Formats: sequence, C-alpha cells, structure tokens
Amino acid sequence: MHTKHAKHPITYGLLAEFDDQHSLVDAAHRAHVAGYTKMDAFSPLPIEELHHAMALPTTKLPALVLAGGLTGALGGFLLQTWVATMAYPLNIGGKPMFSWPMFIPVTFECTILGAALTAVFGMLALNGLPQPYHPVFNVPSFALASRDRFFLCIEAEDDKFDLDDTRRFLQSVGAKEVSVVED
Amino acid sequence: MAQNVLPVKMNQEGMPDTAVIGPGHNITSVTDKIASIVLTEKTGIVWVLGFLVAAAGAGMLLMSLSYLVVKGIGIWGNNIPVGWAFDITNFVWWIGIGHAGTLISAILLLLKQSWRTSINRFAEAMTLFAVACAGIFPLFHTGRPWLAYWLFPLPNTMGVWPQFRSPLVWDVFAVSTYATVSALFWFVGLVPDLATLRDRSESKVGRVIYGLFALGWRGSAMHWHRYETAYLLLAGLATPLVVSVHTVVSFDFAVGILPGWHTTIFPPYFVAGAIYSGFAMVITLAVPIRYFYGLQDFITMRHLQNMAKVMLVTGLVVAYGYGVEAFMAWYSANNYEGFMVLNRINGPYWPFYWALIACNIVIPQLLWFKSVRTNIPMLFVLSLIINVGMWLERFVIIVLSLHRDFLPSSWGMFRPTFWDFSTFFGTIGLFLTLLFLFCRFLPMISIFEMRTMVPGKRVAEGEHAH
Amino acid sequence: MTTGKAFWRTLDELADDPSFRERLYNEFPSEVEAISDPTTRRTFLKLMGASLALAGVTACTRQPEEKIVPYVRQPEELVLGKPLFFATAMSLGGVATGLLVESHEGRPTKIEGNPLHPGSLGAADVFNQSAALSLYDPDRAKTITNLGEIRPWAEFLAMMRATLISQKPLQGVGIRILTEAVNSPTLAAQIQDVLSRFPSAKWHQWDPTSRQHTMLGARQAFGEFVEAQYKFENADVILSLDGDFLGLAAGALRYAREFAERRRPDDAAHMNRLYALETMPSFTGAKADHRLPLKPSEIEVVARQIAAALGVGSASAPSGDAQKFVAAAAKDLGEHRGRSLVVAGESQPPAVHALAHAMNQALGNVGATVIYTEPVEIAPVDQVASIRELTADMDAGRVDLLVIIGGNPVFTAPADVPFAQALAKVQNRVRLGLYEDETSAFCQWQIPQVHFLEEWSDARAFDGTVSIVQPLIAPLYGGRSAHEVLAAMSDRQEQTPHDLVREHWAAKEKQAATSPDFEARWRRWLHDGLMADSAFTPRTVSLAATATAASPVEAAAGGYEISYRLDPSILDGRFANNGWLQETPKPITKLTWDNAVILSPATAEKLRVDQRPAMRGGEHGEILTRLIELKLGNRTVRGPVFAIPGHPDDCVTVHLGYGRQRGGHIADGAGFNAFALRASNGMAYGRGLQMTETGEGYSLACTQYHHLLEGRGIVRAISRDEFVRDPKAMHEGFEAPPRTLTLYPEYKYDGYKWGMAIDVNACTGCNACIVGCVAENNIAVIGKDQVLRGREMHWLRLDTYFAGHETNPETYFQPMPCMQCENAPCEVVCPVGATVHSHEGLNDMVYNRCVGTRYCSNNCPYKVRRFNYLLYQDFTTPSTMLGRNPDVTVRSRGVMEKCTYCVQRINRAKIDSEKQSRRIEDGEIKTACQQTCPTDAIIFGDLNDPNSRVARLQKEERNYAVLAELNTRPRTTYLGVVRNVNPELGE
Amino acid sequence: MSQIFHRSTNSIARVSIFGTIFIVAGLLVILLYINRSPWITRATAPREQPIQFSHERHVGGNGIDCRYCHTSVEDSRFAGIPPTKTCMNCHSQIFADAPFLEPVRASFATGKPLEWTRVHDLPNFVYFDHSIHVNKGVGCTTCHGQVDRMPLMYQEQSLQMEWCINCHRNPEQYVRPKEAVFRVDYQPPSNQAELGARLVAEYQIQKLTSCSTCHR
Repeated sequence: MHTKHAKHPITYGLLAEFDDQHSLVDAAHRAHVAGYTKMDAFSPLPIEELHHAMALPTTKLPALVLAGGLTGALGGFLLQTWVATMAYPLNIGGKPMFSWPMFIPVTFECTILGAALTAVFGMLALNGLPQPYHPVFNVPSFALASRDRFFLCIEAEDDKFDLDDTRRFLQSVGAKEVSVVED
Repeated sequence: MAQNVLPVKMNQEGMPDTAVIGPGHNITSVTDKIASIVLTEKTGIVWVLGFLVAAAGAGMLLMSLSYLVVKGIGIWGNNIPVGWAFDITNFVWWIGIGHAGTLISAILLLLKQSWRTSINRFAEAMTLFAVACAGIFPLFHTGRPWLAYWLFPLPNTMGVWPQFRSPLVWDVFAVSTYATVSALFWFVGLVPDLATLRDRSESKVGRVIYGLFALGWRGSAMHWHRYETAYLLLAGLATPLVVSVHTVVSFDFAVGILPGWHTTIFPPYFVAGAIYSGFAMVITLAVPIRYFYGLQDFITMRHLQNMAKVMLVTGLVVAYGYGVEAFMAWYSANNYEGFMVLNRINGPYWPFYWALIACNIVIPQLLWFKSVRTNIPMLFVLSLIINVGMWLERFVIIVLSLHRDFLPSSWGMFRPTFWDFSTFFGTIGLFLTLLFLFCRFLPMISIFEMRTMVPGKRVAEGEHAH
Repeated sequence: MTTGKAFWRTLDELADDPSFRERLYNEFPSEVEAISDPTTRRTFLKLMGASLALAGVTACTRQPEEKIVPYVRQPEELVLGKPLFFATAMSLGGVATGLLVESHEGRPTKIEGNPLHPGSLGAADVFNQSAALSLYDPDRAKTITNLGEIRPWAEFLAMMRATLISQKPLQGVGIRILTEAVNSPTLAAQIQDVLSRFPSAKWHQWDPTSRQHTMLGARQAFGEFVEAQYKFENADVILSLDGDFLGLAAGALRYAREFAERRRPDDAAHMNRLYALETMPSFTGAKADHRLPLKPSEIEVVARQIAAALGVGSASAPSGDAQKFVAAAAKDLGEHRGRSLVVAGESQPPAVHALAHAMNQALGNVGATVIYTEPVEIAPVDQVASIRELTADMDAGRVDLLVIIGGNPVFTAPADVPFAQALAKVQNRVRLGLYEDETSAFCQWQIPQVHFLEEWSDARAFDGTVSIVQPLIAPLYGGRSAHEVLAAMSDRQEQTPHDLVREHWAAKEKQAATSPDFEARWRRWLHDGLMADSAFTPRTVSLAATATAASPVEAAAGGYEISYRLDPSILDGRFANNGWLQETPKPITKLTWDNAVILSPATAEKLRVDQRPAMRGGEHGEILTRLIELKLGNRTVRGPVFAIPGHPDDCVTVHLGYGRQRGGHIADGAGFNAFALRASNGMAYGRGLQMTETGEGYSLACTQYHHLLEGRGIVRAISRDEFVRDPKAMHEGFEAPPRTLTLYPEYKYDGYKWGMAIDVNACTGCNACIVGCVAENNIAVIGKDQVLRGREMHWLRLDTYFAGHETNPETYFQPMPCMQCENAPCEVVCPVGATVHSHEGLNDMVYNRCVGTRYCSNNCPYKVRRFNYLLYQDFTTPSTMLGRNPDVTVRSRGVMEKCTYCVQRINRAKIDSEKQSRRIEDGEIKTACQQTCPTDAIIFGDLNDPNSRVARLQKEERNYAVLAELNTRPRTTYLGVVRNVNPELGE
Repeated sequence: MSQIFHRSTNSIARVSIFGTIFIVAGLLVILLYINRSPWITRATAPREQPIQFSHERHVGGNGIDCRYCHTSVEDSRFAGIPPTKTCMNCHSQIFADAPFLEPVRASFATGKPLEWTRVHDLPNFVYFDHSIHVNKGVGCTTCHGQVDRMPLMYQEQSLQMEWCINCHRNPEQYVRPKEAVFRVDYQPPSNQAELGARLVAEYQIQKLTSCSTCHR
C-alpha cells in the first residue's frame, strides 16, 4: 500500500479494453469470480447481463421515487387544504371550503413532479454525477467507450490489486489492451 | 430479429416494410452517422435559409408580444362574449402537439415498442418546444401578464393564495409539471449521447460544452443500471402525466357551464385529439428531416406507417367524441345544447365546423389504405391537414361555444385581427427556430438506444436471462 | 412593479404637474365675489379631495409618494371624506327637473332626482344623470373671445355699453335677443326689463327641445297657450297618439311613476290599459297593451276615426288593421268616461294635440285625468314664426345687436330658414354658449356659458313648481350665466346672478332680500330644492271652434314619409359631446354613436338595402348596413339604414342632433344631420321623401341585434286574464331545480343577505339606470370602434326582446345587472380568487387582484362581466378625473369589472348603521340604478328581513330567476310581465 | 481522449446543481424579507414635510387631543388634515414670529394651502374608514404607533394587507375600551385576551374578511 503513496502520479487502476459486449460480460464475470470487488465496467450501451455478471446490487431508486411521489402528493394536497380552509377561507361560488375533489388534479400533478424530480436527481446523486473529471478519462482510448468499445477497470484500491498480477489476469480474460489508469 | 430470415417484401426504399433500421448498420456506424450530423457536417444552405425564416417568425412573435404588453389584449379580436379565441385555441393546439412526444418516448417504451427508438428524441424535443409555445399563451392572454405569478402558491404580503378550484390553476400545475418532466426526460435521455459528442467532438469548445452537459457520463455498469431504472420510472410517470395534462386542459372547458364546454366526454376526447395532432406533427417534421439529413435508414417506412395507424385510431376516437357531443345534445333534450350543435352546423361559423369535420374525420379515412400510408408525400399532406383540422377543432370548441350562449341579447362574434395571426404564426416561428437549433446542435436520434437496436448484436436479449 | 406605473396613472402624479395645479389655483382669484357668498362652501376646493380620494388601481408594491393638501380655512359644513348633497334643478326644453347632487369636497360627482320635487319624485332621466360629465367636459368653451381673440369680460361690458348707448335713442330698434324656451322667472323678468327699456327691441325664441307642437296644439284647441297636466293615477284607459309620455315629455318621470303604479298585477283589477298609435317604436309603444304602427300622417287619420266614434268631429270609416283597433279603443275609452285619457306627442302636428284635447273634453276627463294650467314656458311663442321673423330682420339689415343665449340655432334652425347666412349681416353678434359650436363660428363674441351646476338661477317644473338652481362648484372654465349677460344689457351690469335671483324672489314675496324672514325662506327653498306650493293652480279652459280642425294639407307628392324625433340620447345635439350618452344604447334600436334612417324590414327590402351583423362583434357589435340618400324637396342627406321590427312601412324615422361639425371631440363626425332635411312646413313629419341606395356600406355600432327569446324563459309574460286565472301560468315550461338538489351544504348568510328584484312589467326601458350606473361606478366610455368590436363596458344592460310578428311585435325591456349568483360560476374558475363571495352573499369583484384571464366572463351565463381590453379610463384629463366617484376604484387596463350591487353604498350604510348600533333599514340603501328608476322597477334590499320590499317581491308569484335551470341561484330575480289585453282585440 | 476537466469541476458541478435549490429558496426568502422591509413599506422612515411639525411636541408635550386637528376621525373615513386656520389658532399668539412657521403664515395670508407629504398612504384601491375603526374601539396608536414620541411623523406599521387582515381576523387582540381610543399612552392590559373578547362582544365587532370590506 505504501508504494501507492510514494508514486506520482497515483495509479487509479488498470483498464482493459474489449471489442464487444460479450467479451466484456465474460471478463467481468470472471473478475468477479476471481474475487475482485472494486472494479467497474464501461459500455456504450446498457448491458443488463453485466449487472448480473458482476453481481451488482439492485438500486434503491424505485423506493426513493415512491417516497418523492408521496411527498409531492401530501404536500400538494395539504397546501391546498390549508389555503382553502385555514390561510384565507373564502366562499367560492357556494362550494365547501374543503372541496377535496377539486384539489385532486393539483395533488396528482404534485405527485408526478415530486416523483420525477426524485427519479432524475436521485439517479444522479446515487451515480455520483455530475463528475466531469474521472481518472478513467486519462486513458486516451477510453473516448471510444461512448462509441463502440467496452472497458473493464480494476481499481488499485481493491485488496487483490497488484499491478502485474492484475494486468496478467486481465489479459487472460481476453482484454485487447490493458492500460494503467493514473489519477 | 427474425425478420431478417423471413422473405419480406421490399419497399421502394429497398427495405422491408417492418424494418426499424436500415440494413448493414452496426454500433459504430450508427454512432458515427448520427454524431456526424452534429459534429462534422457543414451547415447546409437549406438549414440556414430555414433557420432565418423561422427566426424571422420568432422575431414577429417577440414584436407581437411586446405590443400586446404595451397596449393590452384589445389588440386582439377578443370581446365579450368571446373572451377567449386564438389565444386559448393556440394554447390547446400546441399542448396537444406536445403530447405525441411524450407518448412516443414514454408509453411506447412501456409497451416495448422497438420502433419508437429512432423517433423518440426529436419527438421529445418537439414536445418541449411545443410546450414552450403553448406556455406563452396562458401567460400573455391575461390582461396583466406581469402579475401572472399570482397563479403560483408563493408566500406574499397580501396573505392571499391561488384559488385551487380553478382549472386554470390546475393548468398551471399540469403544464409546468409537464414541461419540467418532459425537459428532465429529454435531458436524461440525452446524457449518454452528450458523452458521445463530448468524446467525438474535435473542437475544444465542443468538448467542454458537451462535456459539461454530459455530467461526466462514462457508461459505468452501475450507472447504466440506475439510469435505466430511472428512465423507466420516468416513462411510467410521464404516461399518466401526459394523460392528465390534456385532461386538465379539457377541464378548462368541461368545468365551465357553457353548452359546448360542459361535457364529460372531453377528457378522453381531448387526449385522443392531442395524440392525433401530435402524431400528425411528428410526421410533418419527420418527413423533411429524414429527407434532408438522409436518415431513411433510421426513420423507416415502418415508423411512418405505425404513426399513420396511430393517427387513424386516435382520429376515430376523436370522431366518436364529435358524435357523442351531438348525440348528447339531442338525447339530453337540452335547449341550449341543441342550439349549440345546430349553431355549429349552420350558424355563422359553419364553414369552420365543416372544415373541421373534413380535415379531422373525412379525409384521414384515406389512412385505411396501405398505399396511402406508404406514400410519403401523401402522408405529409395528410399530416398537415390534420394539423389544421385540430386547430379548427379547438377554435370551434372555444369560439363557437362562447359566441352564442345562454342569453340571445349577448350573442356576438369574433373576428381575428392582424395581431391574432402574428402571435399565432410567431409561435410557429419560435417552434421551428428551436427545432432548427436542436437539429444542428444535438443528436436528433438517440444514439445509445439505436446501438441497442442494431441487428445481430452478439448478446441477444434472452441469452443471459436469469 | 415600477413598470405598472406607466399604465396606472393616478391623480397624485398629476397633482405634481405644474400646469394642472396652476389652473386649479387660478380658478379662485377670478371668483372673488364667491368668497363672500354662500357658494364658498361648495366652491371647487383645490386638490384636497382629488388627491385624497380619486382612485386608480395601482399595481405597485411600493407606493408612489402622495401629497395631501388641506384647506387654508375649512368650511364648517364640510366633513372631509363625507359627501354633501345639494338640491338644484336642471331645465331642458323649458321644463325643469329637481335634482339632488352629491358633492365630494366640492366636486359634484353624482346626480340624483329630488324626492321632494313633483317632476322627479326621486327619479332622474339620462340627461340629468349625465349632466355631471358635461360639467367636466374638457371641450367646453373656456374663454371669452372676440373674433377668436381672448378678451376680458370688461371689454365685453364696454362693447355692450357702447352699443346700448347708441341704441338708446333708437328705442333699441336694432336689438334682438334670441333665447331657448325660458322657464326661469328671473331670466324672463330680466328680458322683460331690457325690452321695457328698449321698447323696439325684440325677443325671439328657438328651441328644438321645447314642446312646440304641444303648445301650439293647446292654442289651437283653446285659443291660448295653456299647459295640460295629466293624472295617470286616475286613468283606466289611455290612448296615446304617438305620445311618448314615458320618454321625452314634460313630467315624464312623474308620469312614468304614476303609469307604472297602475300596472302592478298584484292589484290586477286596478290595472290600466294603454292603446298606442305610433310610428317609431318607443317606450310608450313597448308598454302599450295594444299598439298600432302607423305612418306619421295616418296617426291623425286614425285618431280622427276614434274621435268620431266618440262623437268628436267626423272622419272617414276606418279600414284594414285599424278597423278593429279603432272600434275597440273607442269602445274602451267610451266606457271609461272621466277615467280615460288621450295624449298626443311632440312628433305629431298641433292639430292632433288639439284633437286630443277635444277628445278629453268629450270624455269628461278634464279635471279628472287632465288639468289645465298656465304654461310652464314663461312666454311661449310660435318659434318657427319667431325665427323666421328674426332671420328676415337680419337679412334686411335691421339688426345691429343680436344676443344669442344658449341653443345652437345655426345647427338646428329649419332647413328652409337661412339663419346662418342672415346672421352674418348682423353688426354685433354675441353668443353665450357652453361650447364653441356651429353658432359660435358665426358670432364675433363668444362667451363661455356656465353649466347649470355652476350657476345661480331658477326654473319651473312641468307643474309650475319653482326651484332655485344653486351652484355646486365655481365655474370651472370661468363661464358666465345668461343672467350676467342680460344684466350686462341692463343698468345693473355688476350684479351677480345670485343677487339677481334672490332679489327677484324677494320682490315677488314683497320682502327685503336682506330680511331674516326672507333669508329663512330662501334657505328652505335651497334646502328642499323647490318652493313649496309654487305649482300652478288649475284653470278652466273652453274649447275653441278650431279644436278639431285638421292639419293644413300639404302637397303630398307620393314618396315616403319621414318622421323627425329628438335623439333619445343627445336630443337636438346639445349632448352630442357627452360620451356617456353617446355610448348609451338607444332604446329599441340599441345603436350607439350614430343615428340612422330607421324603417321597417319590409321597406328595407323594397329599397333593396340589407343589413347584417359583421364578424367583428356580430350581434353584439358591428352591423353592416347601407348608406342611403334621402331627398326631401331640394334637400338631400345621406345616412345609414337600420330596419327594426314594429316600424310602419313606407316611412322612415330619423333622429335629430347628429352630424355635428363643431360639437367637440366626441360629437364631431358621428351620424348625419337630419336638421338639414327638416323644413318649417313639416316640422313634425315630412312627405314626399325620395330614397336612393348609394351602394356604399356603413358600420353601425349596435349592442344588441338579436332580439328573439329562442324559446328560453328569459322574459315571461301573460295577459291579465290568464294571470288572474293562474298567477303561475307564466312559468309553465320553465322549471327551476329545487334548492335541495345539491351535494353541498348551503352557506348560511346570517347578517344581511342582499338581493334584488326587477319588475320587468314596470320597466319602461328609459336607460336612466344605465347612465346612473355609469355615473356612480366610474364606467369608462370606450368609443365607437370598441363598441363595434363588442366590448361595451356597461355593467347594467337593458336587454330588449321582441315577441310576435315583426310588423308589430311585443317589446320587453329587461335590465340585466350582475345576478350575484349564490353558486356563482364565475368564482369557481377564477385562478387568483379575484371574484369571491362576501359574507353577505355579494359576488365581490376585486379589481386589484384580477390578472385578467377572462375565464369568469366566459363562464358567466348572463354575460354581465366587462373587461378592460385596452386602457379605457382617462387617467390624464384633469377635469374628467374630478368628476369621478371617489368611492369606486377606477379600473385600469387588463382587469375584469362588473356590477357590485353598488357595494360602496352598502358599505357606507353599514358603517353609518354600525356606528349607531342598529340594523340597516329597508330602503336605506338604494343602488344607483334603483335610485334613478322612474317606475320603481328595481328594488334592492335584505332578503333576511321578511318584511323588506325585495323579500316580499321575491315571494310574489310572478317572481322568477333567469336561467334558474343552471342552478346558479341568482340573488337578482325578475317579476314577469302581465299585459292588460283587451279581450276584444286578443293578443 | 484526454481529461477535459480539472478535478475541481466535480465539486463545482455538484454544488452548482444541488446548490441551485438552496439558492432559489434563499432568494425567495430574501424577496419575502425585502417585500416586508421598510425599503418597500417605507415604515419607520420620516418624510420630508414643508414644516418640521412635531407630534412629540404637540401631543406628548402639549397634550393636545388627536381630534383637535384630525377633526373628522369620528365621523368620516378621512381623519382630516387641519386647515392652516387650525395652526393659526395658536400660532397667531405662540411663536407668532418664529421663522420656521413662516410657511404657515404665508399660507394663511395668501390662501395657498400647505402641501404635506402623506405618511400613511394606502393604495387607491383600498377603502379604509377611520370612523368605524375608532367607533369600534381601535385606538389611534394601534395603527399609528406612539405618535407622542415621534418628533417627525413616520409610519410605524407595514400597512400591508396581511397586517390589516391580522387584526380583522383577531380583533380581540387589539381592541381597547372606546374611552381609551384617543389615549396615546394606553398600553394593553395584561388581561387583553379576556378584555378583548368582552369588548368584541360588547361592541359587536365583526370579523370582516370579505374582499369588498376594503376593495370595491
């Protein structure tokens, strides 16, 4: 570990490049089996299998969105109720003060708004985005990750990480090229 | 993708009718083709000319609105009894157009309709721009637009709040939610593509700008997982939202007590009408775009055909709505309702009503014929007719109901002024301006989703299913 | 919002405008005499009130700085912020109406009828109501000029003195005074004084608004000028010979009240019956149980047939439509001797009036339904002869000094009397006039005349009652009164009008003007607005042999007939510059801003002229019609055609007073000049009219073009017999949902519960309520172009509906203010709560909260909401701002407005009653429309008080809510019409 | 591809996105404060007047009753601004030659009124009636503050609608016995809640919050 601190620049990890998603999924799965935990796979398109291959956790996002939606609904409904019955009760065309059926459209819209905002900002927050700077971007070929190449990065922080062993391991699972990611 | 092995009849573009993407594409070619429109292709003369015309229209809008604020609503032809005319007609028309974008991207996503992929991006953009145009009208149709913020529940020194029983407040919430959610949906969809543009841009400025908006997207597996979850959830939220928006818009009328407005059929009939006009607008835009940008491989005959079928179906729902209106007027034996229908049919505005019936019901029946659905110029003309028809529908509902209501002493007529037209055409200018900018600076087809559509990709869907 | 400021000007800004302040300060020094005189208390007192109270809706969150300007010496009577009421009187056509004027810090703002006055009984007509606007009219003449140059009053006096001195030896042979009909005893005495000092001088009169045919008819009947006064309360059967006694007639306000009192269906047996022969559909014709549309000349024919049936004179046998009518009317009249009445109208020649007198004599009505007194006009003359003589004298160069007091003879003189050309031959021409008008253009000396609200004078009402006219404000534009001009011709040049009037009456009372006894009387007169017991006593008259002589037969050379009328809004053009009147929809035609050649649909078809609503405004705005050329003798005029149901065929009606050339900004250019057709040989109507279509189109601004009920129970009517059989029969087929038919709990209105009942049966359609509402509520005048677009602003409309055949329909007038629905559809849809219910059930409209979505108006089934599409209110003219009611917000651009049941009056009464810890009494609050209504058709009050008039009326069987089926639960309800149909004539 | 952004952009980007929410909320709060601040309401700021008239001297020092000058406060919606004559009643004797009273004497001599700057200025669409408030037990100082301690007149309260409405909803917190209405030194007793409730009943004070109570 102390070797890492002595080095300048610090090694973030090793990045292996693959030609197609099949190889990536395969490599990632084998890395997982090999006991690597601190790693990440990158692809230009979502690959559902990757998630399973790496045994990644299922996101909590749906629960958050539900909470966001309920907050919106409750907030919207209570706001209207408070305005109509407490803040300034007024006789509007003979309708009761608490005309709850007429509060439903706004409540509904507030539900959607709360849920949608939670979905987007929750997704960003959980993903740690925005993150315009990331070590992997230091690897020039990583630009192709958004086009047609597939990458697997094993991070230096992983307990099993060893620059040479890991490089060999990656080459063994079919990496076309392995580069050092510097931070 | 079983289509590839079946003997399929080829259409005039050399593709099977059912193909959603042209032959011979892989993820590399898809990426390069779409990204190149934004990054490397020269700005064409057609684009420049079109943009200038559209921008002139937007300028006219700016001028009209400025004059409106200085002088007042009186520059339009509105009066008492016709308090709403072009303003709200345009509002409903634009909002309706917007609905197709959300429908394509959200509902078709939930229904796993693969053909949505190549059209959803610009349909969503169209939604956003249409909502922006629509939003202008409720704001500027007020007598004192600088006080429009009173429609929002903001704490204030007066201690008074919006009146939440009013459909206009519902509108405010519905339209602003709709605009927000549409913008988020669109932007979230754009993020991976912005990353592509960031990585493929050759200019420093392009890299920085696209990079900033790409939020540092790097295609990480966990990111994709959350991303897809969020996108699906957004689609699930946008679907009831889009239905609610036009429902709420229809409440503007249905909550009123005016004959011609006070109708329970309005919500479904308005939503169907919105989709109808929205798909018409998508076709109106898609046909020239695929032609000028050579996107025949991505926006295929199947797309156009499917949209034509959706139009046919929603058009029939709308026709049913017209029928129910007339039937209820007769069945209720209500003097005012009966008069309202007769007044539409042979009152002073009869040409509008019959033009509406022709544009929205009679002519679109041509879509039953496959030869019409696959004839692109014909489809284009039909989509324009439906756009006009749907504008007329809102005009008929609003003006023809208002102009002769309960007391004959207060009957009146509405005649648009120059400023009515300049404001309306101005919003079309604004819409096209935004659309031109969008086509030039952002990928108008979702690149990453197209990658998933490429035939023959090695990891097929069922293979690793757990 | 500083941006708001540009649109939301208030008087405060204006108060900082140096020129405005200068003008206001300078008013006073010129009125030195006023300081020592009681007028001080009402003189126009600086900016105080204006800056205090003039309301403008400011949208600013940060207030602009406002100045507050107190009095230097505050008048004792004045409580700042509280209006004062003063009695005065307004004369028109030689007849006065007693008025009460509301004054805010010295600014008269609102005019009401004087309940003590016999000619008003608390009601006022459109001209009374709109007088305040004329007072503040910025187009009024403002300076004394000689040949266009501004001259001091002293110079005028010097000229006058010099002329009089030169005329003295000639006995004043070159002096002529031309006045309108005079009903001011003081003025008449002053004229007589001048005439006595210059025996050869002559006094001429010309006044198109005076009742010439009535006066001449009385002279024909009785050999002398006498005044007929009618007692409608005693009349069971009335026959009108084109006599619009509910509209433009002396005493019409009182007559309308008396007439309506006899038409309350709750006393069905006591209802009167009205037969009307008429040309132009009028108020009276609309209220008639049986109406016969006739050409102007036929009215005399049919009248003679009825007379003959009653044994008066002889006539040819009736034919056609008239046959049954003549028989039934004659029978009915004959059966009601002593309880019947025949009334002839100004638009009929003297012979018809004489015939009416003869019929009343024969029916034994004299003393019962009609009494005769000396004339109200002090010295009635044959005015046509008078002006013709004057013109001849002028033309012959016999006139050295002509003093024209008021009027506008150059514009109004008969077309065949070359008054204007002759006028130019007079050496000294002096004109006292409210405006620099057509006549001023021909005179060297133009003297601005005071408005009646600025002057001391006196005036006789229709029954002779004298009122002292007292000023509410010092002359705004330094005007002079007729008394001053005549004083200038006397040896009392320096006397003030106040002293002149006071001394006149002191002399009459044989008391010293300074005696305390007289002072007490004088104060009483001023306070009451009339001299008690000054009405004329009846006198006996005897029918002359000429009474039944027919009109001199003119050479009728085929063609059409043309009937002339004073315009119902602007009379002979004197009110042409009054925007309130111009914009008031004229009765029946609902036209604004124009007169028209009115004819029947059949005649229009014959002439191949058509009219139709334009897309702009439509039935509620622009009517496209054709210009037609009228040729009578050698005179031609072009005017737009307007066909209305109920007008007889083959004749046209034109209204006088339009086509002004120099009437002011508002007057000029509106309509066509019908005076240019009217010649002295056919003052009532002309024959031999030729009409040719010009091929040109014209746009008329009409606020209601669709007059059919479309089977909707908006107005409900039945005959008296049906009503007696089943009082609820009129509601058949129109059902209101029961109040229990709702999911919602009802709101309780525990305190007051305001409501209104409008008796459609009593409404005569006189428009006074509309103008009263405009005056009370600061309603904007928007101009013809905006009316064409269908945007008129009146909070209260007078919907007019026709039923029956278009040749002779039944006509109904329905005043339509805001219904103040309990389940108000407008409130639910307002996004900002700018229209909500008050705890007394008013449908409040909060202008300052309104953002202007117009949704409320769209959702209002009664369409009584009005929107400020542009900046309609005048926020810049200082004088118009002074006339505004400080208790009502002046609405600016972009906000909705509507009737509030005069909530400012409700609040004033509530505060007053609260301070005294009592409830508001029934009748204590009168809405502006109610207060001015001559027939008591509008009743406002507290529905929680079971004994209030409105609560009792709403319990009547005739009561119904318009559009009750919508369950809006309007607080304003209507009482249906009951017509006293003669069973022999049927419906 | 090489790195486009510096490491620090990560923090900047996150802060700017998630910070926006706080910035917008913060701006709203600031706006609310500004709207209620004396800068907008002009409360507590003395106005420039033609004469440095001191309520402290006249009310506090000389003990002149409010109604001596504001004569119509009990009868009219407008409390009244005294005419020059009222000033001269005393100042023709006292300080008759004081130079600072020259404008008063000039006004009296020329008949040109003094022009004061309005301190308590409601918008023109608000109809406030002094008489009914005074008659129902709302003291002068409740709205106008301790004028006997104001050398130059200023507005003490915001005069904003929420301020009006507060008393219209809860009059019992503010009413005082009628006889104390004009007392400038009146302080609410400790049992205001009890007294207020009793006075509200006794004076039949209604809680008027209908729009047309003030706007018409």
